[in-house]
Amino acid sequence: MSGEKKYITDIGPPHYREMVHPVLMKNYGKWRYHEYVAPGIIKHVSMNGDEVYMVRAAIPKIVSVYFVRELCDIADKYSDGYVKFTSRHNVEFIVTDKNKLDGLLRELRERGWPVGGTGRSLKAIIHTQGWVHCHTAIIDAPGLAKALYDELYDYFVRDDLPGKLKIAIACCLNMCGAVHCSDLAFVGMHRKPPVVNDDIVSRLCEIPTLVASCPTAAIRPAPEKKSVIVNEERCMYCGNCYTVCPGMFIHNPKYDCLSMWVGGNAVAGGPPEFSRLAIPYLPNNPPRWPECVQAAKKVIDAWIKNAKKGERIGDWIKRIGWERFFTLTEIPFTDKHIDDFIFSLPTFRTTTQFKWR
Amino acid sequence: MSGEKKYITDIGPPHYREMVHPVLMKNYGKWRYHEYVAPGIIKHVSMNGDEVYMVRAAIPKIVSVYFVRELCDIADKYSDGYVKFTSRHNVEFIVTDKNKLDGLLRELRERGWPVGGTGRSLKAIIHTQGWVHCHTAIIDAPGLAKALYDELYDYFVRDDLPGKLKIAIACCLNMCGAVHCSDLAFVGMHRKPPVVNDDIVSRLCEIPTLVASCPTAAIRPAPEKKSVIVNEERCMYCGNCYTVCPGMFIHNPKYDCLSMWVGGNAVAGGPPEFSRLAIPYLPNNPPRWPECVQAAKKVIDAWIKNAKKGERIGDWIKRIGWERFFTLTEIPFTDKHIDDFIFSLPTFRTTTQFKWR
Amino acid sequence: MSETPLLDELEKGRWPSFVTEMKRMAAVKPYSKNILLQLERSYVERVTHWKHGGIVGVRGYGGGVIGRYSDLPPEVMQTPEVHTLRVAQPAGWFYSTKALRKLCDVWEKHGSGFINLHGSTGDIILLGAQTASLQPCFEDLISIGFDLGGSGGDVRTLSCCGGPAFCQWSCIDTLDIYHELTMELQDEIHRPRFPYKFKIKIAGCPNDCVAALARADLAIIGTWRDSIKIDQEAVREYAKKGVNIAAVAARCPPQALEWDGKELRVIPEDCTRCMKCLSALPKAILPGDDRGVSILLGGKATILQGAFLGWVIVPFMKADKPYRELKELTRKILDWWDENAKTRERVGELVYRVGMRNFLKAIGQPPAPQMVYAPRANPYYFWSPEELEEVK
Amino acid sequence: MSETPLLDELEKGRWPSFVTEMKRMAAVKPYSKNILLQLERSYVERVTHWKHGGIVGVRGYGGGVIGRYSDLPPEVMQTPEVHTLRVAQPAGWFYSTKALRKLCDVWEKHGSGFINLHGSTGDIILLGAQTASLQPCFEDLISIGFDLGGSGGDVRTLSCCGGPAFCQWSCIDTLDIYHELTMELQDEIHRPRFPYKFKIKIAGCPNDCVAALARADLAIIGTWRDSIKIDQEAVREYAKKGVNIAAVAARCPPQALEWDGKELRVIPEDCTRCMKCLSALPKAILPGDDRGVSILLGGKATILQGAFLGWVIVPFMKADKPYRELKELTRKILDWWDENAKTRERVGELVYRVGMRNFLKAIGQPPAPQMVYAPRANPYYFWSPEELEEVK
Ligand code: SRM
Ligand code: SRM
Ligand code: SRM
Ligand code: SRM
Ligand code: SF4
Ligand code: SF4
Ligand code: SF4
Ligand code: SF4
Ligand code: SF4
Ligand code: SF4
Ligand code: SF4
Ligand code: SF4
Repeated sequence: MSGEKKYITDIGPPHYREMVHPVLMKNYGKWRYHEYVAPGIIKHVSMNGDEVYMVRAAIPKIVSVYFVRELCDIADKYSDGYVKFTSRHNVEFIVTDKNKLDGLLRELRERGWPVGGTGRSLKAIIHTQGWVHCHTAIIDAPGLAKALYDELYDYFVRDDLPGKLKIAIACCLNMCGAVHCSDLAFVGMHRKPPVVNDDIVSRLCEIPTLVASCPTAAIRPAPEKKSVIVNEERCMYCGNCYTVCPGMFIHNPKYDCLSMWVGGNAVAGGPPEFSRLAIPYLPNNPPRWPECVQAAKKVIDAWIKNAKKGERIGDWIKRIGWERFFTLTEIPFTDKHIDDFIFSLPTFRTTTQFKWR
Repeated sequence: MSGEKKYITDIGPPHYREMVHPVLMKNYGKWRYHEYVAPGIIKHVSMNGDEVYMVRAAIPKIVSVYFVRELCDIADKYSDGYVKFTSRHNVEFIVTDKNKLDGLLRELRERGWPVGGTGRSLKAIIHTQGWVHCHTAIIDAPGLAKALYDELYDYFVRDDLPGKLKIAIACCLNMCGAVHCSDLAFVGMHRKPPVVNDDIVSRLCEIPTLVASCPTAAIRPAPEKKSVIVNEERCMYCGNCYTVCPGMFIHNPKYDCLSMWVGGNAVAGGPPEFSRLAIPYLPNNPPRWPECVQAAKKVIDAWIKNAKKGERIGDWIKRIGWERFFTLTEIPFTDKHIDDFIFSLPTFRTTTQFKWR
Repeated sequence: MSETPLLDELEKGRWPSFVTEMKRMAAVKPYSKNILLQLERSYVERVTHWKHGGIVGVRGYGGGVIGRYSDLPPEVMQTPEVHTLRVAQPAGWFYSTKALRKLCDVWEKHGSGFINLHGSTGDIILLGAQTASLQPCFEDLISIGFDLGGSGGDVRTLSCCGGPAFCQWSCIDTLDIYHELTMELQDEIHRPRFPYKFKIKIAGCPNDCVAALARADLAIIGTWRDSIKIDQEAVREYAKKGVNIAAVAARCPPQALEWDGKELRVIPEDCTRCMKCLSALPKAILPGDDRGVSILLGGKATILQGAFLGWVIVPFMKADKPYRELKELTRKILDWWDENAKTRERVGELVYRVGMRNFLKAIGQPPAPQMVYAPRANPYYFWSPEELEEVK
Repeated sequence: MSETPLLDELEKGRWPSFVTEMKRMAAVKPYSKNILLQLERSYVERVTHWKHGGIVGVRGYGGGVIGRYSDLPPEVMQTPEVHTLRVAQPAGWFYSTKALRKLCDVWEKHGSGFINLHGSTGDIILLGAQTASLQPCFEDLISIGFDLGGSGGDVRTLSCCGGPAFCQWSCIDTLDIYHELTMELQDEIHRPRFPYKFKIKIAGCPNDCVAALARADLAIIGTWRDSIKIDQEAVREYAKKGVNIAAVAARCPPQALEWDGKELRVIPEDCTRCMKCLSALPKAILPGDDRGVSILLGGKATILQGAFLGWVIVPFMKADKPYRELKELTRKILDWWDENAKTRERVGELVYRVGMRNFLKAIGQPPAPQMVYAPRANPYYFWSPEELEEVK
């Protein structure tokens, strides 16, 4: 044994046994049923009669350590020093003593933490880091999320929407998160091909990988300059080449924009559905992206007004048809809505059976 | 004007005005409704009260001029010298005098022409020319059609099946006819890559066209011999290269076979459906292909037994699921059933919601 | 002993046999008998004995004849030339027996006497003629009022349902459109100059009794834009006779029908013209009055990318005589395809390759949600330089 | 005047603001303030000011840290190194406040104090550390019981739903599977050697509360093979309270439920485990007893071929401790993908490219109709030389 401290790695995450509330551990795998008590509050009853209240509150996804300590203070007071975060990044307080519920709710209200997001409500928005941290970010997802939340606040703290409303935002086409399977989503988009910086490309990038990175084969090697050439007609601005190589500079604030997507979900009592293009262009307008917020509001309002109980946006559209969706929301249908990528064919309407509007 | 006879071309087909029965012409565009009188007999009633009976009879698709003259004799006697053929190649006699119906039916019965094919019945089989005339034919479609008809005869002359039953046969993967959208279909298949005859290829074939003809890019030019090389691992025996170039000899009686397809239709009150692979291999067994006939019978019997009224085979399968289809018909499910071509992805089951059997 | 023991097996059974038909001709024509015997040989060897055709045809045409030769040695097959003539059928396959008889006479004179009645595309296929007979046979056909159809890289013989001749649902004059378009395209049908085949089929209503949407590059299908017409008296009549009207309403896919026991009401803008209620209550329900066509593009069989079903490229177009709009559209599509397709690329495959946006721009049609089941799920769309300035 | 007038706008409104959180840290840490000011600048110029990261990390690991540098000149951004550490969360995101507080202390000491709680993959993202802080921060994390997650071409941090900790529907022990698989794959998570990322998510039942099928290369989803369990007494109880049981039965997609006013009967072999009736009547219906998992492969976002949803590769597998079968399958898939994929090719894309038949053979799973919505529609399938001899 030397005096050197052993370098420890690969310990993995803390074991859940230490992290799960003891009452949940006690009834582990023995739950009997749950009940929606009020927006944000779900009661879980176990086979041996234990009752637990999970109280769900929203947090701004990007927080400070001070915030986390506050959260711990609350948990120490009301949920025995244990919390759970959800897969959509809400926090849940695990209340075993019914009498503590009121105090908890009061405290959360005072601090301005919205309680809700259960049942048929707006769920926490899945979003990414945007200008706060990412080099490919076209928009600032946290900022747009905040603007949307302010507008849609009531839908989080109520649970009487036609169905769940799951929103996601990605700041670039990599689509970190759940954009491709959300009821409503925004994605930051480029609209101009990358500008090739031959110097950077030749110094820092592997040409074959770079060429292969382009989904439309728009990139050709240019061996004479150890760089590449972009066939601008084939480029659809996905930015994948930029992810692979910093020499393919693609940011262009003058033309960059957002797009809005609707109707996806990952499970809704039937096969999952992709989110599909609703609006190909919306201006990138910080700090509060009013055009995007209004576009979302318009679709959500149409859904609330026209959907049947239990229908998520995609279910509603499936029932009324996309023809009707575009009519009701007054969104113009353009050539951009018609797929022209690999799997376009199965999206083409191979029947005369459709609605006129 | 010279004494030369003028060479006349491009006159097009005879004008329909000369060909359509005068009573149909009189009521042209003024029909009010139709009624199924009996299998093979549909009554059409016009707005001004005229009534016409269309009597449908099957013919062997390949006939002699004598047969056509017989047909004309019948038409002269019972339908005023006019007939119609249907889009599935049946003949229809247009009877304007109700009293002639019995005579017509008797005569057809005596000659052995099946009357039926209307309503929820077996329809005429759409088939191709096979060994009677085609150079790419792997099987003889007319022969298999005859064998199937003999077995399924009753379903043509009755109209109490769950739904219409449309069968098609193609003697090669070109799939002339309606194989890709039929309730049940057979296709002749190769199972070995083509054998390249360099001499023929170099003399008769255009290499770039030949290379481009291969859907899986299995064909490479071999400039040294002005011919091509086949990557046998990539070849899936479609025979398209042989269609383009006789030097790509692909017939191989030892391995050639048939496949059976189910569930397609071109319109059935919903979007049309492709026929889908049921059995990847059935022996090419002339003159009566008993294995194919039995395979068809088994699926048809399962359908008749299990389908609800109004359900064509595809509707039935859609309701019960393909899992159940393979269980009920006892057809083994193999890796060949799983698509691996361009549009495979949308056929993959992206949900845990399926039946166990 | 029979010379055709295997084929003889196909004379057994209840269904009329094509073998019997072939034997009838074989009995009188040695040429036809040769074909029969070759067929028997294929049955024995389980392989075709035809090989690729050379270029044969009739003067002035490039299409309409399929050249075909036997691959058997001459001592076995004395008459190796067995070509077929594709003869364009009259609209809707209606015939006078007079015309049919003439056809038989011409064909008995010049060919095998076998007829494939009809081919899957629609032609009358005169099956089996020697090279020398083609031209005289053609001239005799012309003289009795028949002409050849298409083959090779041309517009193929069109086809259409019987439509207004017997069917109450026909929203357009299928026979007339067939005839007019066929006459308009005579040159394109007879003289192949296109990258590949191009098929046009016309159906009178959404039932699509020629399966146009699955088998035609251009499917022209009758439809209406207003409401189905319901004869309430006739509905009640059906109800009285025991027809379950509520069940008919329940089976309406978009749930556009309501039956209150007295009246069957439709929500016209929800109806997708599936024809189910019309089929169930033919005496009571008819198509609407504002009629025209939906046009679908791209239907075809397997080669190369798998079968395609046609898809909507024009949700609605009026289709009244002289069909100017229809003809113009057809020509625009043919021209664009001709200019842009690779060899043996069907128009549907071309559109799949270059995208609907380019196609729609070329033919001057506006994009519409009716063209797709759903909008795209990937973010990979294009902006033209002009658009960038417009949209900001 | 405020230095961040645009960001200030995002402190307005009812929802708690991340800007406020950032300001809290900026007020005490100049490093954090620099990040805030750069963000304001992005808001003004509408463009990101981060550039590609160089290779930074902690000793012995290749993943877990995302290197990030500002593209602003040093006079504007004095602290251009703003890396993130991805810290693997405990199973199901359950925490004791004790653990959380320790985490805060470590992070306050070494980094910006900003936390992305949590990242979309599941990690605790410690957002903003300078290169020199990475190693000490990591060692402190280890000392309080936390470890890094994945990044780069490795197995990414797994995630799972809370499952048996609170949910009556969990058919498997999601937390334990998460933990065991994570421990099994420590090397693969921490030392990137694969062609691209590989994500695993575990859900306790078909509701899939981690959206595994859409976002995981390997989705492990609890299910059962026998019948749902119906407590008839509880059903009648619901009925008495006015719940429309007939409507619940009517909404069963495969029509597997029948309600006669007294009993709710299920046709077990028709049930597709859609969870609708369980959701509607949570007190009355529970999953069956023969439990295990369905496994789906290939879920991922857009790059390159568009987003993929995972599809069934194993309809059912038992998933009891010690999860040997599950672990073996995972390794087989990883190995096969590693050997066959191109750079930056996700496993789903690889299977799409080479075909399910090759994949299934490699991992030793039999084909099943559960893997597809429908069999192939094209006739383009392959025969191996061995099969040709077998099948004849
Ligand atoms: C806490 C959480 C799991 C976790 O361990 O983190 C969870 C917990 C529950 N889910 Fe979930 N789901 C959670 C994310 C999800 C997700 C993933 C997501 O949203 O990104 C999905 C699938 C994605 C999707 O819907 O597109 C999901 C699909 C469901 C479903 C099926 C929903 C549907 O529309 O068909 C149910 C069943 C139901 O709601 O009746 C369900 C039901 C439930 C129940 C009722 C289960 C139970 O008995 O406890 C839990 C409370 C539901 C509620 O919030 O109203 N949970 N649930 C997640 C909470 C996220 C949040 O903060 O909002
Ligand atoms: C005569 C013919 C058109 C022609 O001009 O040649 C025709 C005529 C009629 N069709 Fe058809 N259809 C004809 C081929 C087709 C085809 C094409 C095919 O089979 O290749 C189709 C679409 C392909 C498919 O079904 O996959 C077709 C799809 C329909 C439908 C929709 C059927 C469905 O299953 O949804 C109807 C409506 C109905 O039957 O209620 C229909 C209904 C009718 C009606 C009732 C229309 C009427 O009022 O007269 C006609 C008699 C039907 C019957 O046979 O029971 N017809 N019908 C064709 C007869 C072919 C034959 O000999 O069997
Ligand atoms: C005669 C006929 C079969 C029949 O007995 O009914 C036929 C026969 C041939 N077809 Fe066909 N096709 C016939 C209707 C069809 C149809 C059905 C239709 O038109 O509605 C199709 C499917 C629809 C379509 O066009 O896709 C069809 C799809 C093909 C294809 C595949 C085309 C594709 O893009 O996938 C080929 C291959 C080719 O063109 O090289 C083909 C090629 C051929 C050739 C010319 C073989 C060749 O490669 O040279 C066959 C000549 C046979 C012979 O020597 O007698 N035939 N062929 C049909 C034409 C008769 C007529 O004019 O009425
Ligand atoms: C931090 C996070 C966003 C967030 O705020 O939640 C994130 C951030 C990044 N993602 Fe992601 N991804 C994050 C979850 C996801 C998810 C969601 C998931 O895992 O469930 C997806 C969709 C699912 C999937 O994996 O396909 C996702 C799909 C991508 C892709 C596209 C991958 C594809 O195959 O389509 C890329 C591009 C790439 O890898 O080059 C990407 C790349 C990136 C990079 C590394 C950008 C890059 O090219 O270097 C981002 C680093 C941002 C930064 O500097 O802070 N990220 N990324 C998430 C990870 C946090 C965590 O570990 O918990
Ligand atoms: S979506 Fe794009 S910009 Fe946003 S975090 Fe992911 S990779 Fe970065
Ligand atoms: S942005 Fe995308 S499409 Fe354009 S060149 Fe780069 S990788 Fe290709
Ligand atoms: S299916 Fe094939 S073999 Fe049969 S007629 Fe058509 S091209 Fe010839
Ligand atoms: S048979 Fe088909 S797959 Fe095989 S080489 Fe010829 S064209 Fe290619
Ligand atoms: S397509 Fe319509 S109009 Fe034509 S025959 Fe069929 S049902 Fe009648
Ligand atoms: S035609 Fe079809 S969609 Fe229209 S009302 Fe009748 S049943 Fe409904
Ligand atoms: S996935 Fe199923 S088991 Fe897990 S939390 Fe959701 S409902 Fe419960
Ligand atoms: S779980 Fe779904 S499929 Fe099964 S019985 Fe309940 S509602 Fe029907």
